[in-house]
Amino acid sequence: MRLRLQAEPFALGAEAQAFAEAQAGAGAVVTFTGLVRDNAGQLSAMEIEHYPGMTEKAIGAMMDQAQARWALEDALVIHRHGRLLPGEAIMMVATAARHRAEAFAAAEFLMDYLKSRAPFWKKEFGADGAEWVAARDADEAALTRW
Amino acid sequence: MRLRLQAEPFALGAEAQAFAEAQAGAGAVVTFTGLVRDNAGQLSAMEIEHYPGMTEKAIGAMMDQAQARWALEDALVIHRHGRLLPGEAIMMVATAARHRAEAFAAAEFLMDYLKSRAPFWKKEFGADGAEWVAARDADEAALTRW
Amino acid sequence: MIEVLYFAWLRERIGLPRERVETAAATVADLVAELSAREDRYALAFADLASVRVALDQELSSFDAPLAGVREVAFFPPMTGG
Amino acid sequence: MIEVLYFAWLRERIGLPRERVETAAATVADLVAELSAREDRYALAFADLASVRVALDQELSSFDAPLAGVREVAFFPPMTGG
Repeated sequence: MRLRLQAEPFALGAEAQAFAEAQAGAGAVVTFTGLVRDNAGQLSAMEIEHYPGMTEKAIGAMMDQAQARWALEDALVIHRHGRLLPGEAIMMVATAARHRAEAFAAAEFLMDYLKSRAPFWKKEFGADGAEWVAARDADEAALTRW
Repeated sequence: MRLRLQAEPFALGAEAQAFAEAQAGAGAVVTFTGLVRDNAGQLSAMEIEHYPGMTEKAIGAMMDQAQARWALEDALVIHRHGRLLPGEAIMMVATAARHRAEAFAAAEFLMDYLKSRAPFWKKEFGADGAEWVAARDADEAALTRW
Repeated sequence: MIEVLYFAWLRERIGLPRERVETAAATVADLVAELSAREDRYALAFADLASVRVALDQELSSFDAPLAGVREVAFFPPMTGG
Repeated sequence: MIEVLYFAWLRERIGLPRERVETAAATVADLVAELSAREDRYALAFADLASVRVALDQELSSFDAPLAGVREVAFFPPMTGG
């Protein structure tokens, strides 16, 4: 169970490989990676603001909950802040469990909570200026299933 | 949309990295990797038999269905056959979509169908001899949700 | 003449990965009955049909399916991929 | 004395990332009313409370929550991480 908040880019491949190699009892590893979409070339950069202190507390609590609920072997969350370029990875979640249903459910749960309950805010920079990304109703609604 | 059946080991990290880098419009990449569990040191090897010809047809049909149903940007399935050692990756699925719900659903759909409808059979070799892995009722039941 | 394939423990019990079978069987079930009548190893392999799956020309099918026009029949246990 | 933090467009509209506020406000809503009465930029930032979230000592909370004992109040828009 590890959480990393960082301004630096990360390589999802290297992270996923190291995560899987650290598993002994797990038969199933799920990763989710969020990428900066280039929106057909309209986006020049994204900036992510966060709330240091609360971010760690909120994500740590989500991870503890996921671990207990799905008997995870392991979980990893990496989330960037600061300036990102199109195509770069914004964040990733990895989960490991004995069977696939648990690994998938825990990864989706962590994503749903990260989207709407971890204190991050995205701003997109494009040809028409900068704009804060609006929360999607679908993201808030996704929480009701857990 | 690519399918690879191979006897050789593969590195999930390198595959996941290449898959994500090939995406332009996708904001969400999900990977699932199945690992050979060592069952507390009881397992010495696994052998996977498959049905050449039917395997490609069956998985190709599943991928077409997933692509259409969730408007996937891309999908990849890699599945090994032959002899595997504990800790090695058996197979992986990667999906890319604009949003996470589609990428997750398509990956879970592909996994559920691969488990019970793609012609692979696993045999486990351990201290007590060799045994064919029995199909789990939970895997068959998982298909009813799609 | 039909090509018959066996996989996993069906292959092991019957002792063959595939064979060509001269048959006039109308359905898969008829073919299974014919094979089972041949030798004990077939009867043993097909003793519990609830644990046997069949594919006709590489498509999953059922035991009551007709064999007319079919070139390849495969018998195997429930699949355990993924 | 309470530490008040602002994030994203609330930070931009108010023009500050944080400030120390001397207040006797009983609840978050009282504090919002006090700040809004100060200057237009606060009133503008808090004009639509449906798009504002609040955390008390780094835990999500609500506008009717009491401020007694609270050291840090943060105001921000709905979160958009992940």
